[in-house]
Amino acid sequence: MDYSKVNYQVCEHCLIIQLPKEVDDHNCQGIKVASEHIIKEKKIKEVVFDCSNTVFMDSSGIGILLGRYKRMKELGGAVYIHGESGRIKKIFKMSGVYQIIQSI
Amino acid sequence: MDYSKVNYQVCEHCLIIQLPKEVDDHNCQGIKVASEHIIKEKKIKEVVFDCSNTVFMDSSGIGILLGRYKRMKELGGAVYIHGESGRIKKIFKMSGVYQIIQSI
Amino acid sequence: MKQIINVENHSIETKTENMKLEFDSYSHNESFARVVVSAFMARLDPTIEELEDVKTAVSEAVTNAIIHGYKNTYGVIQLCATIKENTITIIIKDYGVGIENVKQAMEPLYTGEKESERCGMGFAFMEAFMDEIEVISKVNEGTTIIMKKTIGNRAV
Amino acid sequence: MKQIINVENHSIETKTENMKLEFDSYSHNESFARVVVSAFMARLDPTIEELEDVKTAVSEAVTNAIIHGYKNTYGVIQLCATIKENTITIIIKDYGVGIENVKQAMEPLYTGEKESERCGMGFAFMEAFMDEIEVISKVNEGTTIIMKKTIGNRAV
Ligand SMILES: Nc1ncnc2c1ncn2[C@@H]1O[C@H](COP(=O)(O)OP(=O)(O)O)[C@@H](O)[C@H]1O
Ligand SMILES: Nc1ncnc2c1ncn2[C@@H]1O[C@H](COP(=O)(O)OP(=O)(O)O)[C@@H](O)[C@H]1O
Repeated sequence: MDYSKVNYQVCEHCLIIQLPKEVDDHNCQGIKVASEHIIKEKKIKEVVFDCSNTVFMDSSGIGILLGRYKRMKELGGAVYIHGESGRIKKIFKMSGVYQIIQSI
Repeated sequence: MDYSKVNYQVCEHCLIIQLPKEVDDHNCQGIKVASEHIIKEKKIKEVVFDCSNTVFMDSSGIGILLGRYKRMKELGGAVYIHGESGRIKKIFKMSGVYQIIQSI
Repeated sequence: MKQIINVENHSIETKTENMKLEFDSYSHNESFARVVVSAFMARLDPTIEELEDVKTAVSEAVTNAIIHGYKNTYGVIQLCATIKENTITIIIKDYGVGIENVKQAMEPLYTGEKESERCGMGFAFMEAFMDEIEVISKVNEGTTIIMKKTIGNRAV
Repeated sequence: MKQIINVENHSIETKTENMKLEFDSYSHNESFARVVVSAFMARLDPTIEELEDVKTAVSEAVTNAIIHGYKNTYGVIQLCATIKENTITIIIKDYGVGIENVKQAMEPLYTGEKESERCGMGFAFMEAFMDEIEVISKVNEGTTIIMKKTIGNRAV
Protein backbone atom coordinates (compact mmCIF):
# COMPACT_ATOMS: atom_id res chain seq x y z
CA MET A 1 0.00 0.00 0.00
CA ASP A 2 3.01 2.38 -0.14
CA TYR A 3 2.42 4.31 -3.32
CA SER A 4 5.10 6.86 -2.62
CA LYS A 5 8.33 4.88 -2.45
CA VAL A 6 11.19 6.18 -4.61
CA ASN A 7 14.23 3.99 -5.20
CA TYR A 8 17.70 5.22 -6.21
CA GLN A 9 20.25 2.92 -7.75
CA VAL A 10 23.74 3.92 -8.90
CA CYS A 11 25.59 1.88 -11.51
CA GLU A 12 28.97 3.38 -12.47
CA HIS A 13 28.09 6.95 -13.47
CA CYS A 14 24.45 6.19 -14.10
CA LEU A 15 21.65 6.98 -11.63
CA ILE A 16 18.42 5.03 -11.97
CA ILE A 17 15.44 6.65 -10.22
CA GLN A 18 12.57 4.24 -9.79
CA LEU A 19 9.47 6.43 -9.69
CA PRO A 20 6.60 5.58 -7.31
CA LYS A 21 3.26 4.08 -8.30
CA GLU A 22 1.61 7.48 -8.18
CA VAL A 23 3.77 10.43 -9.16
CA ASP A 24 2.27 13.63 -7.75
CA ASP A 25 3.52 16.72 -5.91
CA HIS A 26 3.46 14.91 -2.55
CA ASN A 27 5.36 11.85 -3.70
CA CYS A 28 7.91 13.96 -5.61
CA GLN A 29 8.91 16.16 -2.71
CA GLY A 30 12.09 14.33 -1.82
CA ILE A 31 13.28 13.57 -5.37
CA LYS A 32 14.92 16.91 -6.19
CA VAL A 33 17.14 17.06 -3.10
CA ALA A 34 18.02 13.36 -3.08
CA SER A 35 18.87 13.16 -6.78
CA GLU A 36 20.89 16.43 -6.78
CA HIS A 37 22.89 15.03 -3.88
CA ILE A 38 23.63 11.74 -5.63
CA ILE A 39 24.41 13.44 -8.96
CA LYS A 40 27.07 15.55 -7.22
CA GLU A 41 28.54 12.87 -4.95
CA LYS A 42 28.72 10.09 -7.53
CA LYS A 43 29.66 12.27 -10.51
CA ILE A 44 26.58 11.01 -12.37
CA LYS A 45 26.63 11.31 -16.18
CA GLU A 46 23.28 9.69 -16.95
CA VAL A 47 19.96 9.77 -15.13
CA VAL A 48 17.30 7.19 -16.01
CA PHE A 49 13.72 7.58 -14.79
CA ASP A 50 12.29 4.10 -14.46
CA CYS A 51 8.49 4.38 -14.79
CA SER A 52 7.76 0.68 -14.83
CA ASN A 53 5.87 0.82 -11.51
CA THR A 54 4.11 4.08 -12.30
CA VAL A 55 0.39 4.10 -13.14
CA PHE A 56 -0.45 7.73 -12.32
CA MET A 57 1.40 10.94 -13.10
CA ASP A 58 0.35 14.57 -13.10
CA SER A 59 2.34 17.65 -14.16
CA SER A 60 4.45 17.47 -10.97
CA GLY A 61 6.18 14.47 -12.55
CA ILE A 62 6.91 16.45 -15.72
CA GLY A 63 8.42 19.17 -13.52
CA ILE A 64 10.78 16.66 -11.93
CA LEU A 65 11.87 15.26 -15.32
CA LEU A 66 12.50 18.70 -16.79
CA GLY A 67 14.34 19.77 -13.64
CA ARG A 68 16.79 16.86 -13.96
CA TYR A 69 17.04 17.41 -17.71
CA LYS A 70 18.20 21.01 -17.24
CA ARG A 71 20.66 20.01 -14.51
CA MET A 72 22.22 17.21 -16.55
CA LYS A 73 22.48 19.47 -19.59
CA GLU A 74 24.45 21.95 -17.49
CA LEU A 75 26.75 19.11 -16.42
CA GLY A 76 27.07 17.76 -19.96
CA GLY A 77 25.19 14.57 -19.08
CA ALA A 78 21.92 13.05 -20.25
CA VAL A 79 18.47 12.00 -19.01
CA TYR A 80 16.42 9.02 -20.22
CA ILE A 81 12.99 7.53 -19.56
CA HIS A 82 12.37 3.81 -19.26
CA GLY A 83 9.46 1.40 -18.83
CA GLU A 84 6.54 3.82 -19.21
CA SER A 85 3.11 2.31 -19.79
CA GLY A 86 0.12 3.53 -21.84
CA ARG A 87 -1.18 6.25 -19.55
CA ILE A 88 2.27 7.61 -18.69
CA LYS A 89 3.25 7.55 -22.38
CA LYS A 90 0.19 9.69 -23.09
CA ILE A 91 1.20 12.18 -20.40
CA PHE A 92 4.75 12.36 -21.81
CA LYS A 93 3.47 12.83 -25.37
CA MET A 94 1.00 15.55 -24.37
CA SER A 95 3.59 17.50 -22.47
CA GLY A 96 6.22 17.29 -25.21
CA VAL A 97 8.71 15.44 -23.01
CA TYR A 98 9.70 13.07 -25.83
CA GLN A 99 10.97 16.03 -27.85
CA ILE A 100 13.86 16.45 -25.42
CA ILE A 101 14.09 13.22 -23.40
CA GLN A 102 14.56 9.87 -25.09
CA SER A 103 12.85 6.66 -24.00
CA ILE A 104 15.20 3.67 -23.77
CA MET B 1 -15.20 -3.64 -10.37
CA ASP B 2 -18.71 -5.00 -9.81
CA TYR B 3 -18.86 -5.61 -6.09
CA SER B 4 -22.58 -6.18 -6.00
CA LYS B 5 -23.19 -9.22 -8.20
CA VAL B 6 -25.29 -11.98 -6.64
CA ASN B 7 -25.44 -15.38 -8.34
CA TYR B 8 -28.19 -17.96 -7.89
CA GLN B 9 -27.65 -21.60 -8.75
CA VAL B 10 -30.22 -24.35 -8.33
CA CYS B 11 -29.15 -27.98 -8.01
CA GLU B 12 -32.07 -30.40 -7.42
CA HIS B 13 -33.83 -28.89 -4.38
CA CYS B 14 -30.81 -26.92 -3.25
CA LEU B 15 -30.36 -23.18 -3.88
CA ILE B 16 -26.83 -21.81 -3.76
CA ILE B 17 -26.66 -18.04 -3.31
CA GLN B 18 -23.24 -16.66 -4.15
CA LEU B 19 -22.93 -13.51 -2.08
CA PRO B 20 -21.21 -10.42 -3.55
CA LYS B 21 -17.76 -9.14 -2.64
CA GLU B 22 -19.24 -6.55 -0.32
CA VAL B 23 -22.44 -7.49 1.45
CA ASP B 24 -24.24 -4.37 2.61
CA ASP B 25 -27.81 -3.00 2.56
CA HIS B 26 -27.44 -1.78 -1.04
CA ASN B 27 -26.05 -5.01 -2.44
CA CYS B 28 -28.63 -7.11 -0.51
CA GLN B 29 -31.68 -5.32 -1.83
CA GLY B 30 -32.59 -7.86 -4.50
CA ILE B 31 -31.74 -10.99 -2.53
CA LYS B 32 -34.95 -11.32 -0.50
CA VAL B 33 -37.33 -11.12 -3.47
CA ALA B 34 -35.19 -13.23 -5.82
CA SER B 35 -34.53 -16.01 -3.32
CA GLU B 36 -38.15 -16.17 -2.08
CA HIS B 37 -39.22 -16.53 -5.70
CA ILE B 38 -36.78 -19.35 -6.43
CA ILE B 39 -37.54 -21.12 -3.12
CA LYS B 40 -41.23 -21.23 -4.06
CA GLU B 41 -40.86 -22.07 -7.75
CA LYS B 42 -38.20 -24.75 -7.38
CA LYS B 43 -39.51 -26.27 -4.13
CA ILE B 44 -36.14 -25.59 -2.49
CA LYS B 45 -35.28 -27.63 0.61
CA GLU B 46 -31.79 -26.31 1.28
CA VAL B 47 -30.31 -22.84 0.90
CA VAL B 48 -26.52 -22.45 0.91
CA PHE B 49 -24.94 -19.01 1.26
CA ASP B 50 -21.61 -19.15 -0.54
CA CYS B 51 -19.37 -16.49 0.99
CA SER B 52 -16.19 -17.44 -0.84
CA ASN B 53 -16.07 -14.13 -2.78
CA THR B 54 -17.11 -12.02 0.20
CA VAL B 55 -14.58 -9.79 1.96
CA PHE B 56 -16.94 -7.29 3.60
CA MET B 57 -20.20 -7.81 5.48
CA ASP B 58 -22.17 -5.61 7.83
CA SER B 59 -25.33 -6.43 9.80
CA SER B 60 -27.43 -6.23 6.62
CA GLY B 61 -25.88 -9.57 5.63
CA ILE B 62 -26.85 -11.10 8.97
CA GLY B 63 -30.41 -9.90 8.37
CA ILE B 64 -30.50 -11.69 5.02
CA LEU B 65 -29.20 -14.93 6.53
CA LEU B 66 -31.67 -14.86 9.42
CA GLY B 67 -34.51 -13.99 7.03
CA ARG B 68 -33.83 -17.09 4.92
CA TYR B 69 -33.29 -19.19 8.05
CA LYS B 70 -36.77 -18.32 9.36
CA ARG B 71 -38.37 -18.96 5.97
CA MET B 72 -36.72 -22.35 5.50
CA LYS B 73 -37.62 -23.36 9.05
CA GLU B 74 -41.29 -22.62 8.25
CA LEU B 75 -40.93 -24.79 5.13
CA GLY B 76 -39.16 -27.58 7.00
CA GLY B 77 -35.92 -26.97 5.09
CA ALA B 78 -32.43 -25.86 6.11
CA VAL B 79 -29.87 -23.08 5.59
CA TYR B 80 -26.11 -23.47 5.43
CA ILE B 81 -23.06 -21.19 5.11
CA HIS B 82 -20.05 -22.04 2.97
CA GLY B 83 -16.62 -20.65 2.14
CA GLU B 84 -16.45 -17.80 4.66
CA SER B 85 -13.02 -16.23 5.28
CA GLY B 86 -11.46 -14.74 8.43
CA ARG B 87 -13.31 -11.44 8.57
CA ILE B 88 -16.68 -12.90 7.66
CA LYS B 89 -16.18 -15.71 10.18
CA LYS B 90 -15.62 -13.07 12.84
CA ILE B 91 -18.84 -11.29 11.87
CA PHE B 92 -20.78 -14.59 12.01
CA LYS B 93 -19.27 -15.48 15.41
CA MET B 94 -20.01 -12.06 16.89
CA SER B 95 -23.59 -12.10 15.76
CA GLY B 96 -24.29 -15.63 16.99
CA VAL B 97 -25.12 -16.93 13.50
CA TYR B 98 -23.20 -20.18 14.05
CA GLN B 99 -25.55 -21.06 16.89
CA ILE B 100 -28.36 -21.61 14.41
CA ILE B 101 -26.74 -21.92 10.95
CA GLN B 102 -24.11 -24.53 10.24
CA SER B 103 -21.02 -23.94 8.08
CA ILE B 104 -20.40 -26.70 5.53
CA MET C 1 -7.06 22.17 11.58
CA LYS C 2 -8.04 25.27 13.46
CA GLN C 3 -5.29 27.79 12.80
CA ILE C 4 -2.95 28.72 10.02
CA ILE C 5 0.42 27.28 10.95
CA ASN C 6 3.78 28.09 9.45
CA VAL C 7 5.39 25.21 7.57
CA GLU C 8 8.70 25.54 9.39
CA ASN C 9 7.22 25.29 12.88
CA HIS C 10 4.80 22.66 11.90
CA SER C 11 5.22 19.42 13.79
CA ILE C 12 3.73 16.32 12.26
CA GLU C 13 3.16 14.61 15.62
CA THR C 14 0.65 17.02 17.07
CA LYS C 15 -1.35 18.00 14.04
CA THR C 16 -5.02 17.30 13.81
CA GLU C 17 -6.47 16.31 10.47
CA ASN C 18 -10.06 16.92 9.48
CA MET C 19 -12.37 16.05 6.67
CA LYS C 20 -16.04 16.70 6.14
CA LEU C 21 -18.14 14.96 3.52
CA GLU C 22 -21.74 15.52 2.50
CA PHE C 23 -23.58 13.12 0.24
CA ASP C 24 -27.10 12.11 -0.74
CA SER C 25 -28.89 9.29 1.08
CA TYR C 26 -28.79 6.85 -1.83
CA SER C 27 -27.94 3.32 -0.76
CA HIS C 28 -25.02 3.07 -3.22
CA ASN C 29 -23.36 5.73 -1.08
CA GLU C 30 -22.91 3.17 1.70
CA SER C 31 -19.87 1.82 -0.13
CA PHE C 32 -18.80 5.35 -1.14
CA ALA C 33 -18.68 6.35 2.55
CA ARG C 34 -16.60 3.27 3.35
CA VAL C 35 -14.08 4.07 0.61
CA VAL C 36 -13.73 7.69 1.75
CA VAL C 37 -13.17 6.76 5.40
CA SER C 38 -10.68 4.04 4.40
CA ALA C 39 -8.69 6.50 2.30
CA PHE C 40 -8.73 9.14 5.04
CA MET C 41 -7.71 6.62 7.69
CA ALA C 42 -4.82 5.20 5.65
CA ARG C 43 -2.50 7.86 7.12
CA LEU C 44 -2.81 6.13 10.53
CA ASP C 45 -1.42 2.96 8.97
CA PRO C 46 -4.14 0.74 10.49
CA THR C 47 -4.06 -3.05 10.41
CA ILE C 48 -6.54 -4.67 8.01
CA GLU C 49 -8.58 -5.68 11.07
CA GLU C 50 -8.74 -2.09 12.35
CA LEU C 51 -9.65 -0.81 8.90
CA GLU C 52 -12.44 -3.38 8.53
CA ASP C 53 -13.77 -2.56 12.01
CA VAL C 54 -14.10 1.14 11.16
CA LYS C 55 -15.54 0.42 7.71
CA THR C 56 -18.19 -1.83 9.26
CA ALA C 57 -19.18 0.75 11.89
CA VAL C 58 -19.41 3.48 9.20
CA SER C 59 -21.48 1.18 7.03
CA GLU C 60 -23.94 0.59 9.90
CA ALA C 61 -24.34 4.26 10.75
CA VAL C 62 -24.71 5.38 7.12
CA THR C 63 -27.18 2.56 6.37
CA ASN C 64 -29.28 3.57 9.39
CA ALA C 65 -29.33 7.20 8.23
CA ILE C 66 -30.50 6.05 4.78
CA ILE C 67 -33.09 3.44 5.72
CA HIS C 68 -34.35 4.65 9.10
CA GLY C 69 -33.49 8.36 9.17
CA TYR C 70 -34.77 9.20 5.69
CA LYS C 71 -37.08 6.16 5.27
CA ASN C 72 -38.95 6.68 1.97
CA THR C 73 -37.50 10.15 1.38
CA TYR C 74 -34.05 11.40 0.51
CA GLY C 75 -31.82 13.86 2.29
CA VAL C 76 -28.21 14.77 2.98
CA ILE C 77 -25.86 12.77 5.17
CA GLN C 78 -22.84 14.41 6.75
CA LEU C 79 -19.72 12.45 7.60
CA CYS C 80 -16.98 14.24 9.55
CA ALA C 81 -13.74 12.58 10.54
CA THR C 82 -10.91 13.86 12.69
CA ILE C 83 -7.56 12.26 13.35
CA LYS C 84 -5.73 13.40 16.47
CA GLU C 85 -2.60 11.50 17.35
CA ASN C 86 -3.68 7.91 16.72
CA THR C 87 -7.38 8.32 17.43
CA ILE C 88 -9.99 8.68 14.72
CA THR C 89 -13.33 10.30 15.57
CA ILE C 90 -16.16 9.85 13.09
CA ILE C 91 -19.42 11.79 13.21
CA ILE C 92 -22.33 10.69 11.02
CA LYS C 93 -25.35 12.94 10.92
CA ASP C 94 -28.75 12.85 9.26
CA TYR C 95 -31.65 15.33 9.32
CA GLY C 96 -34.30 12.63 9.23
CA VAL C 97 -37.05 11.33 11.51
CA GLY C 98 -34.87 10.95 14.60
CA ILE C 99 -35.12 8.29 17.33
CA GLU C 100 -37.75 8.56 20.05
CA ASN C 101 -36.13 6.17 22.51
CA VAL C 102 -32.37 5.98 22.00
CA LYS C 103 -31.85 3.54 24.89
CA GLN C 104 -34.30 1.06 23.39
CA ALA C 105 -32.95 1.55 19.84
CA MET C 106 -29.46 0.63 21.05
CA GLU C 107 -30.56 -2.65 22.64
CA PRO C 108 -29.12 -5.61 20.75
CA LEU C 109 -31.68 -7.21 18.41
CA TYR C 110 -34.11 -4.29 18.72
CA THR C 111 -35.32 -3.09 15.35
CA GLY C 112 -37.99 -0.57 14.51
CA GLU C 113 -38.47 -2.27 11.13
CA LYS C 114 -40.13 -5.58 11.90
CA GLU C 115 -41.27 -6.14 8.32
CA SER C 116 -37.90 -5.68 6.65
CA GLU C 117 -34.82 -7.85 6.85
CA ARG C 118 -33.11 -5.79 9.52
CA CYS C 119 -31.69 -7.84 12.37
CA GLY C 120 -31.34 -5.11 14.99
CA MET C 121 -27.56 -5.49 15.28
CA GLY C 122 -26.46 -2.18 13.77
CA PHE C 123 -25.75 -0.40 17.05
CA ALA C 124 -24.29 -3.60 18.56
CA PHE C 125 -21.80 -3.74 15.66
CA MET C 126 -20.87 -0.07 16.09
CA GLU C 127 -20.27 -0.68 19.80
CA ALA C 128 -18.27 -3.84 19.17
CA PHE C 129 -15.99 -2.37 16.51
CA MET C 130 -15.34 1.09 17.90
CA ASP C 131 -13.94 2.10 21.31
CA GLU C 132 -16.67 4.63 22.05
CA ILE C 133 -20.05 5.52 20.59
CA GLU C 134 -22.46 8.30 21.45
CA VAL C 135 -25.92 8.78 19.93
CA ILE C 136 -27.68 12.14 19.91
CA SER C 137 -31.15 12.23 18.39
CA LYS C 138 -34.27 14.36 18.33
CA VAL C 139 -37.56 13.36 16.76
CA ASN C 140 -38.13 15.14 13.42
CA GLU C 141 -34.72 16.79 13.60
CA GLY C 142 -32.36 13.91 13.01
CA THR C 143 -29.66 11.73 14.47
CA THR C 144 -25.95 12.17 15.12
CA ILE C 145 -23.62 9.24 15.83
CA ILE C 146 -20.19 10.00 17.30
CA MET C 147 -17.71 7.13 17.26
CA LYS C 148 -14.05 6.90 18.28
CA LYS C 149 -11.33 4.36 17.80
CA THR C 150 -7.67 4.43 18.73
CA ILE C 151 -5.46 2.77 16.14
CA GLY C 152 -2.40 0.77 17.11
CA ASN C 153 -3.70 -0.16 20.57
CA ARG C 154 -2.34 -3.64 20.08
CA ALA C 155 -1.64 -4.22 23.77
CA VAL C 156 -5.24 -3.54 24.86
CA MET D 1 -30.30 16.69 -4.76
CA LYS D 2 -32.54 19.67 -4.25
CA GLN D 3 -35.88 18.26 -3.14
CA ILE D 4 -37.16 15.34 -1.18
CA ILE D 5 -38.49 12.85 -3.72
CA ASN D 6 -40.71 9.88 -3.10
CA VAL D 7 -39.04 6.52 -3.68
CA GLU D 8 -41.83 5.22 -5.89
CA ASN D 9 -41.81 8.14 -8.30
CA HIS D 10 -38.11 8.36 -8.30
CA SER D 11 -36.52 7.85 -11.68
CA ILE D 12 -32.88 6.87 -11.75
CA GLU D 13 -32.26 8.46 -15.16
CA THR D 14 -32.94 12.05 -14.22
CA LYS D 15 -31.56 12.23 -10.72
CA THR D 16 -28.71 14.51 -9.83
CA GLU D 17 -26.11 13.30 -7.38
CA ASN D 18 -24.03 15.59 -5.22
CA MET D 19 -21.13 15.35 -2.87
CA LYS D 20 -19.16 17.96 -1.02
CA LEU D 21 -15.83 17.32 0.64
CA GLU D 22 -13.69 19.59 2.80
CA PHE D 23 -10.14 18.70 3.72
CA ASP D 24 -6.92 20.30 4.95
CA SER D 25 -4.31 21.52 2.48
CA TYR D 26 -1.74 18.84 3.33
CA SER D 27 -0.02 17.43 0.26
CA HIS D 28 -0.93 13.84 1.17
CA ASN D 29 -4.53 14.88 0.51
CA GLU D 30 -3.75 15.11 -3.21
CA SER D 31 -4.14 11.34 -3.44
CA PHE D 32 -7.06 11.40 -0.98
CA ALA D 33 -8.95 13.78 -3.30
CA ARG D 34 -8.23 11.50 -6.27
CA VAL D 35 -9.59 8.45 -4.43
CA VAL D 36 -12.76 10.28 -3.37
CA VAL D 37 -13.50 11.55 -6.88
CA SER D 38 -12.80 8.10 -8.36
CA ALA D 39 -15.20 6.45 -5.93
CA PHE D 40 -17.90 9.06 -6.56
CA MET D 41 -17.48 8.81 -10.31
CA ALA D 42 -17.65 5.01 -10.39
CA ARG D 43 -21.46 5.20 -10.72
CA LEU D 44 -21.00 6.66 -14.23
CA ASP D 45 -19.11 3.52 -15.21
CA PRO D 46 -16.26 5.48 -16.84
CA THR D 47 -13.53 3.88 -18.93
CA ILE D 48 -10.11 3.70 -17.26
CA GLU D 49 -9.01 6.48 -19.61
CA GLU D 50 -11.88 8.76 -18.52
CA LEU D 51 -11.23 7.98 -14.87
CA GLU D 52 -7.53 8.78 -15.22
CA ASP D 53 -8.32 12.02 -17.07
CA VAL D 54 -10.54 13.25 -14.23
CA LYS D 55 -8.11 12.06 -11.54
CA THR D 56 -5.29 13.97 -13.25
CA ALA D 57 -7.33 17.19 -13.53
CA VAL D 58 -8.36 16.92 -9.86
CA SER D 59 -4.77 16.30 -8.86
CA GLU D 60 -3.65 19.46 -10.71
CA ALA D 61 -6.32 21.69 -9.16
CA VAL D 62 -5.83 20.36 -5.62
CA THR D 63 -2.03 20.60 -5.91
CA ASN D 64 -2.36 24.22 -7.06
CA ALA D 65 -4.62 25.04 -4.09
CA ILE D 66 -2.03 23.49 -1.74
CA ILE D 67 1.21 24.87 -3.17
CA HIS D 68 0.11 28.15 -4.74
CA GLY D 69 -3.15 29.04 -2.95
CA TYR D 70 -1.93 28.34 0.58
CA LYS D 71 1.84 28.58 -0.14
CA ASN D 72 3.58 28.28 3.25
CA THR D 73 0.35 28.28 5.24
CA TYR D 74 -2.47 25.77 5.62
CA GLY D 75 -6.17 26.11 4.99
CA VAL D 76 -9.26 24.26 3.91
CA ILE D 77 -9.91 23.00 0.38
CA GLN D 78 -13.44 22.35 -0.79
CA LEU D 79 -14.22 19.79 -3.47
CA CYS D 80 -17.79 19.60 -4.77
CA ALA D 81 -18.89 17.15 -7.41
CA THR D 82 -22.21 16.81 -9.17
CA ILE D 83 -23.34 14.13 -11.56
CA LYS D 84 -26.23 15.00 -13.87
CA GLU D 85 -27.03 12.46 -16.53
CA ASN D 86 -23.57 11.48 -17.75
CA THR D 87 -21.77 14.73 -16.99
CA ILE D 88 -19.61 15.25 -13.92
CA THR D 89 -18.97 18.78 -12.70
CA ILE D 90 -16.15 19.27 -10.21
CA ILE D 91 -15.56 22.47 -8.26
CA ILE D 92 -12.32 22.90 -6.33
CA LYS D 93 -12.04 25.95 -4.11
CA ASP D 94 -9.38 27.44 -1.88
CA TYR D 95 -9.39 30.54 0.32
CA GLY D 96 -5.75 31.36 -0.36
CA VAL D 97 -3.76 34.13 -2.04
CA GLY D 98 -5.75 34.14 -5.29
CA ILE D 99 -4.47 34.80 -8.82
CA GLU D 100 -3.83 38.35 -10.01
CA ASN D 101 -3.82 37.60 -13.74
CA VAL D 102 -5.87 34.51 -14.55
CA LYS D 103 -5.28 34.78 -18.29
CA GLN D 104 -1.51 34.75 -17.82
CA ALA D 105 -1.69 31.97 -15.21
CA MET D 106 -3.53 29.75 -17.66
CA GLU D 107 -0.94 30.15 -20.43
CA PRO D 108 0.88 26.87 -21.07
CA LEU D 109 4.33 26.80 -19.42
CA TYR D 110 3.62 29.88 -17.29
CA THR D 111 4.51 29.33 -13.66
CA GLY D 112 4.58 31.81 -10.79
CA GLU D 113 7.10 29.57 -9.00
CA LYS D 114 10.32 29.90 -10.99
CA GLU D 115 12.49 28.49 -8.21
CA SER D 116 10.54 25.30 -7.64
CA GLU D 117 10.14 22.30 -9.93
CA ARG D 118 6.78 23.38 -11.33
CA CYS D 119 6.56 23.13 -15.09
CA GLY D 120 3.57 25.43 -15.66
CA MET D 121 1.43 22.71 -17.21
CA GLY D 122 -1.21 22.38 -14.50
CA PHE D 123 -3.91 24.41 -16.25
CA ALA D 124 -2.95 22.93 -19.64
CA PHE D 125 -3.54 19.43 -18.20
CA MET D 126 -6.91 20.45 -16.73
CA GLU D 127 -7.94 21.86 -20.12
CA ALA D 128 -6.70 18.81 -22.00
CA PHE D 129 -8.39 16.24 -19.78
CA MET D 130 -11.73 17.92 -19.10
CA ASP D 131 -14.32 19.23 -21.57
CA GLU D 132 -14.67 22.63 -19.92
CA ILE D 133 -12.79 24.61 -17.31
CA GLU D 134 -13.56 27.95 -15.70
CA VAL D 135 -11.31 29.78 -13.24
CA ILE D 136 -12.65 32.38 -10.81
CA SER D 137 -10.10 34.06 -8.58
CA LYS D 138 -9.70 37.14 -6.44
CA VAL D 139 -6.45 38.24 -4.81
CA ASN D 140 -6.42 37.49 -1.07
CA GLU D 141 -9.79 35.77 -1.27
CA GLY D 142 -9.00 32.57 -3.12
CA THR D 143 -9.52 30.58 -6.26
CA THR D 144 -12.34 28.42 -7.61
CA ILE D 145 -11.87 25.97 -10.48
CA ILE D 146 -14.99 24.62 -12.19
CA MET D 147 -14.44 21.65 -14.50
CA LYS D 148 -16.85 19.49 -16.50
CA LYS D 149 -16.56 16.25 -18.36
CA THR D 150 -19.17 14.14 -20.11
CA ILE D 151 -18.57 10.42 -19.67
CA GLY D 152 -19.29 7.95 -22.44
CA ASN D 153 -18.82 10.47 -25.25
CA ARG D 154 -16.94 7.85 -27.21
CA ALA D 155 -17.99 9.17 -30.62
CA VAL D 156 -16.69 12.68 -29.98
N1 LIG E 1 -30.39 7.34 11.94
C1 LIG E 1 -31.54 6.84 12.46
N2 LIG E 1 -32.70 7.52 12.33
C2 LIG E 1 -33.87 7.04 12.83
N3 LIG E 1 -33.95 5.86 13.50
C3 LIG E 1 -32.83 5.14 13.66
C4 LIG E 1 -31.57 5.58 13.15
N4 LIG E 1 -30.63 4.66 13.47
C5 LIG E 1 -31.27 3.70 14.13
N5 LIG E 1 -32.60 3.97 14.26
C6 LIG E 1 -33.62 3.13 14.96
O1 LIG E 1 -32.95 2.24 15.83
C7 LIG E 1 -33.28 0.89 15.50
C8 LIG E 1 -32.13 -0.04 15.79
O2 LIG E 1 -31.05 0.22 14.94
P1 LIG E 1 -29.97 -0.91 14.62
O3 LIG E 1 -29.41 -1.43 15.91
O4 LIG E 1 -28.99 -0.37 13.65
O5 LIG E 1 -30.80 -2.09 13.96
P2 LIG E 1 -31.49 -2.22 12.52
O6 LIG E 1 -30.95 -1.15 11.62
O7 LIG E 1 -31.10 -3.58 12.06
O8 LIG E 1 -32.95 -2.06 12.75
C9 LIG E 1 -33.67 0.94 14.03
O9 LIG E 1 -34.49 -0.13 13.65
C10 LIG E 1 -34.40 2.28 13.96
O10 LIG E 1 -35.72 2.16 14.43
N1 LIG F 1 -5.15 27.93 -6.56
C1 LIG F 1 -4.23 28.86 -6.92
N2 LIG F 1 -3.96 29.90 -6.09
C2 LIG F 1 -3.05 30.83 -6.44
N3 LIG F 1 -2.32 30.81 -7.57
C3 LIG F 1 -2.55 29.80 -8.43
C4 LIG F 1 -3.49 28.79 -8.16
N4 LIG F 1 -3.50 27.92 -9.19
C5 LIG F 1 -2.59 28.39 -10.08
N5 LIG F 1 -2.00 29.52 -9.63
C6 LIG F 1 -0.97 30.31 -10.34
O1 LIG F 1 -1.01 29.97 -11.71
C7 LIG F 1 0.28 29.48 -12.12
C8 LIG F 1 0.15 28.45 -13.22
O2 LIG F 1 -0.46 27.27 -12.71
P1 LIG F 1 -0.21 25.88 -13.43
O3 LIG F 1 -0.57 26.00 -14.87
O4 LIG F 1 -0.94 24.84 -12.65
O5 LIG F 1 1.36 25.65 -13.34
P2 LIG F 1 2.31 25.30 -12.10
O6 LIG F 1 1.45 24.82 -10.95
O7 LIG F 1 3.19 24.23 -12.62
O8 LIG F 1 3.04 26.55 -11.77
C9 LIG F 1 0.92 28.98 -10.85
O9 LIG F 1 2.32 28.93 -10.94
C10 LIG F 1 0.42 30.01 -9.83
O10 LIG F 1 1.21 31.17 -9.87
